[in-house]
Amino acid sequence: AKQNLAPEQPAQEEPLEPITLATTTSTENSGLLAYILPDFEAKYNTQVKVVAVGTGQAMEMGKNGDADVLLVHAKESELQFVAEGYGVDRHEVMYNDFIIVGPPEDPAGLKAGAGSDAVEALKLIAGKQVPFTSRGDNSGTHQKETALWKEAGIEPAGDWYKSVGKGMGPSLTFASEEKAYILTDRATYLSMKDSLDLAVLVEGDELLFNQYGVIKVNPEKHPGINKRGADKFVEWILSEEVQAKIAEFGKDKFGQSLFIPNGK
Amino acid sequence: MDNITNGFFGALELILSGNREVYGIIGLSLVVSFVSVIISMFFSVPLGIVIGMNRFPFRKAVIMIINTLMGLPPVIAGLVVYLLLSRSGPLGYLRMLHTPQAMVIAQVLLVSPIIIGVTLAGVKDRGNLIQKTAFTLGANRCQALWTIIKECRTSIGASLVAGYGRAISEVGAVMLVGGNIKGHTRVMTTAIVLETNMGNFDQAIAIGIVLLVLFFILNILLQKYQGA
Amino acid sequence: MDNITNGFFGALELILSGNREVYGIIGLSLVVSFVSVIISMFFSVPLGIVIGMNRFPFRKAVIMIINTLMGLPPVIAGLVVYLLLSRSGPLGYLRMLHTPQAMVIAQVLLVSPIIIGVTLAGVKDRGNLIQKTAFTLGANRCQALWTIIKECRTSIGASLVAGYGRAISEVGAVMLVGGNIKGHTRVMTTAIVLETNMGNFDQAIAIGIVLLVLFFILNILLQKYQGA
Amino acid sequence: MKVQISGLCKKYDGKPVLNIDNLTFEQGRIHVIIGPNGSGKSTLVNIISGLEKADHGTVAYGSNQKRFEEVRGSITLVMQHPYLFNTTVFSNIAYGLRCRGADKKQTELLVKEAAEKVNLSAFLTRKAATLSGGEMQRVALARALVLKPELLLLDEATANLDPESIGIIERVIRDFQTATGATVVFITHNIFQARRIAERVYLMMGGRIIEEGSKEKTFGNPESRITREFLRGELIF
Amino acid sequence: MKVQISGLCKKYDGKPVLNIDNLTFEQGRIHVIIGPNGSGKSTLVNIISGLEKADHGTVAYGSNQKRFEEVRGSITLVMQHPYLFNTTVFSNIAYGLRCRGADKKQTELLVKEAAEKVNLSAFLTRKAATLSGGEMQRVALARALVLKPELLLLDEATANLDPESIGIIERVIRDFQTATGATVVFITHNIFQARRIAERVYLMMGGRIIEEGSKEKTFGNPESRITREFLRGELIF
Ligand SMILES: Nc1ncnc2c1ncn2[C@@H]1O[C@H](COP(=O)(O)OP(=O)(O)OP(=O)(O)O)[C@@H](O)[C@H]1O
Ligand SMILES: Nc1ncnc2c1ncn2[C@@H]1O[C@H](COP(=O)(O)OP(=O)(O)OP(=O)(O)O)[C@@H](O)[C@H]1O
Ligand SMILES: [Mg+2]
Ligand SMILES: [Mg+2]
Repeated sequence: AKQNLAPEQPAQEEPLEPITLATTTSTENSGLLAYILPDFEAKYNTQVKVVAVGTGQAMEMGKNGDADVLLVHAKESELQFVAEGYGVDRHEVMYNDFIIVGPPEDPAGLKAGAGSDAVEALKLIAGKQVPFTSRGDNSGTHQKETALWKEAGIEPAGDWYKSVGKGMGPSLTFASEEKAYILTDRATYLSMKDSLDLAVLVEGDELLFNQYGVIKVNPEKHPGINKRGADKFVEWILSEEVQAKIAEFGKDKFGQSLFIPNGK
Repeated sequence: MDNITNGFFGALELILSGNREVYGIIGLSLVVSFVSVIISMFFSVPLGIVIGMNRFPFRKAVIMIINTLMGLPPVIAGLVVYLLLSRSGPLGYLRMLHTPQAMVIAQVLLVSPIIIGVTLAGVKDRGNLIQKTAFTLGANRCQALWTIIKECRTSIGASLVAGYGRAISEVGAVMLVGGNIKGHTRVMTTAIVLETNMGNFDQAIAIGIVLLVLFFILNILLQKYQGA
Repeated sequence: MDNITNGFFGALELILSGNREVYGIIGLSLVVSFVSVIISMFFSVPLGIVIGMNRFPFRKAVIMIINTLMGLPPVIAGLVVYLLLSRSGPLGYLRMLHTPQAMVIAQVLLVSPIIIGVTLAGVKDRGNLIQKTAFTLGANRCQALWTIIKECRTSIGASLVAGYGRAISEVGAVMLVGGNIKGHTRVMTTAIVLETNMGNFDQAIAIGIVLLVLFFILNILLQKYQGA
Repeated sequence: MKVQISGLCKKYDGKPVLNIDNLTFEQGRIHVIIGPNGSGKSTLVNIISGLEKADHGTVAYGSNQKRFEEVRGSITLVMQHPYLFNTTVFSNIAYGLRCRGADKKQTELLVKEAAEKVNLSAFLTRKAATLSGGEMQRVALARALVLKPELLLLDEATANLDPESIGIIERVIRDFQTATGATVVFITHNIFQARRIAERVYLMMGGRIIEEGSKEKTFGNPESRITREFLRGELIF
Repeated sequence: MKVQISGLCKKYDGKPVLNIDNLTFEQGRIHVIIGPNGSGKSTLVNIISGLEKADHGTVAYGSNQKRFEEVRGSITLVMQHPYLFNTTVFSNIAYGLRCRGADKKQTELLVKEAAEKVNLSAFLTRKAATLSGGEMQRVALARALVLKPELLLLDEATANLDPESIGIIERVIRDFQTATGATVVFITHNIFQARRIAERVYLMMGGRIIEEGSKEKTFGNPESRITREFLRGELIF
């Protein structure tokens, strides 16, 4: 019946079984997936079931075989995931950057004191003990934050350091309400900007690079994994056409792209 | 507080939107909760009556376990069902994860203790007298059970309302086993969470209001039916 | 299913850990829910009895609103309290957001409809007879109320258990208004969600088991007290 | 306590079930109300004891015409189908005393005394729900009597008692009345009982008092034909 | 239906409340049980009607000694404190017929007939909870009689009725018994009533049957001293 619906579409390929994509909330919440996926679904006459969860849960779903493809951003964990044999064929897809945002008044004086130096910024925050919000959920963003603190030689602790254990969006809301600094990915920040009272204070440090990767779940670990679908998906998302589309995303609304494609 | 006012307008907009996705989400919410409560009802109400009225060994312990399960966190219920239905789980071959069916299973787990527990308390004091009366008039077991249900309909109705209230409002279980997949397993509560996470409080409240209004209408229907 | 087995060991480990953070989370969970139910109890039980027993204009409408509020999604309850207490909200000057107090307020909102609704159904049929009897023996209004509570303790107990069950298991409200701040407002359910999001299913289940075990113990205590 | 009723009217669904122009229960007497099922006897005592509200009319209590609220503590009703609290017999009998804040020792004393009077001494620690029908009825009586009310309303309070118990209870009520000077209103279907304990007799029918008078007159030489017929029907038994 | 009881024993908390070696209710008679409160009358009929379980002993039903399960449909008990379903009078009376799957028309016919017999025709659409005490008792009677049981157990079923209604009900029961040949067991505290309707009389005390015989013998020339005393106490009234 499905084939009858669009039988004479030119780019029509053989239909695919539905694919389950486990991803972090930033890709879905920013609207990227809603922007690019219809193209894939039409092309292969299939459905991509997007399960947007925490990075850890996404990995766990991959391990359990409950997803066919992962689109996440936590390089260390991703490499380990592949090394342990749960995933195959990791590719980088795109990147954006992390930024440090905070109260527009900038009580720790990051703008003046740190410029674009993220580590310096954290030192300033810790030095003045101004409130800082940490996602504290072992996500890609949290892993990056931990790395930065390490770089700064500080073990953050105390009342000013609030580990809230939730996703990027709620953490941003929390930081805004508490007038606290926070490390965030640019995409989520931009998409929520209007409801937040937070300004971008530190950006452009090369340490703040945020790489997204796509991994196929190892089809040999569990029966029933949609290997063909995963192959096609990775092939598709790395195609020039789609990469170009990713580059376009957000320009109209935010005046800049939210993700910069670097698929390879 | 603007958000709340906006929420009201938002709710109106949603309902009048004619948007198929919105209607799909609303419909799925209602159906999943409704089916869960109906399925649970068929065993939970009789079970509540039987446990409430009869003495048997370890009765108190059984009641306390039921009471305890009223405190089962939805996420845990979801997690257990997830682990069962996951590809790597014992029922993985059913391929039921991330389907409305899976959501129903998790919700049945969640609402049954409430329906059993409240029913049980409602029939404990009066059930025996009603049963005896039914028996003296020649009712068989089934008929006596049905009579008890009718006579205690206030309490049993409350148990169903409380159960339905929990089912339609919880998010942890449906989120985990359903996956909150757009157009497929997204329901009102998962949508509320999504909107809240994105900072769209107006929209979250709007969906919440729609949910409550629908539940209110459902309650009116139930009340009508109870009266009859 | 390994996760579930591991969860059991994990639960044991947690309880025996001697870890102050773990105990803090458990303690806060118990206290917040307990305080919420106690506060709600003081007005919800009498309110349930009064609504259940008396005829007054719009009574049916009131009951249906209460029933409807049983379906209030925790996130929405949380959101409303959040908007009230947020810096830009009307009560922002209290600086109560992200404190245990705020969590209590949200939970009171959440459990009261359940306590009122189940109490109401439980006293509807018998309350008047008990009240009349009390009055003929010279009880004043307060004493009659207390007598009704004692006579209908099964149903009222069930309402409290259901209320406490909801309070201790819900996560949407406490997450929003509490903020899930480590060492400050993190409770068992928010910890469960966090562990789940991080993919630590074992740990999530372990906390869930601890929660259920504690609630079980609480039920035993309540039962003891009810019997007395 | 004297009770003066005037213009009392009660309807259910538009159907009048009580319609009493003037009725006075004098202080310190035993008044017996007889009459067929559904004639409004229970409705009348329920209104006097404040459990139901009349549609019209007033009930004034005591010689200085007090309102119900002022005397509620001195009135006790034993209902036609008494509800026993789901506790022990002792607690049931002690209930009213506890409400009045009586101290523990005195309560115990009074409860034991009352239980003895109605032959329930052996039952004090029993759960009320396990009693036989007649035993339950005696608990209901005891917990009313223990309060020493100034107005005691009894609605078929001996219907399930055995003959010996009936005799005992009647004596208890008479003794109680003589000792305290209370006013007693006693509803019964048992004309023999009415003959034994009444000072004044009232015949109700269709919500009205259709005959009222001393025992001697009502039973010996009733005014109305209806009363004669009602009593005739009775005496067959 | 004949009822044969042997070695029946029931204890509560170690205290025996029923202890009957041999007792037979012959088919097609009206048996009246009298006895003081707490003597075990209700316990006995509850066991016969399957509502309670005996600790020891057996009850055999019918001439070929059937077990309870085989005859449950032919036995009906009117309890001492009947529970009326929270519906209309009609539905209450129709209850048993509906359970037996009687068709609608016939049910309506039988219910109306039964209601007329107990003088409740005008009450059929009323909610049972709004009835007076005596009216309730008549509903309980009607819903039992409408089933035309082979064994009809009545536990103080006329205690709250007015004299005229008592007369009517007694006639109804007698007529029913003659028409169907049913066995009737009737508990009452009213000796006059026992005299009127009994064919055989049983006096229970302390859980035992202490006198058993035809009406004439028991009332005219009782065997035991206790019976004489019990009846004497009665006749004062
Ligand atoms: N809520 C009600 N709706 C309609 N009718 C009612 C209601 N309550 C009582 N009645 C009717 O009012 C009449 C008087 O009732 P009441 O209980 O006073 O009678 P009674 O004299 O005590 O009778 P009995 O001897 O049977 O106890 C009865 O016919 C009863 O059916
Ligand atoms: N659950 C119980 N526990 C203890 N004693 C009980 C229990 N149930 C009944 N009894 C006792 O058994 C005895 C017999 O009760 P039963 O109801 O058979 O008496 P009865 O002859 O019907 O009395 P009445 O004339 O008052 O109705 C009573 O003394 C009662 O207190
Ligand atoms: Mg009456
Ligand atoms: Mg009895």
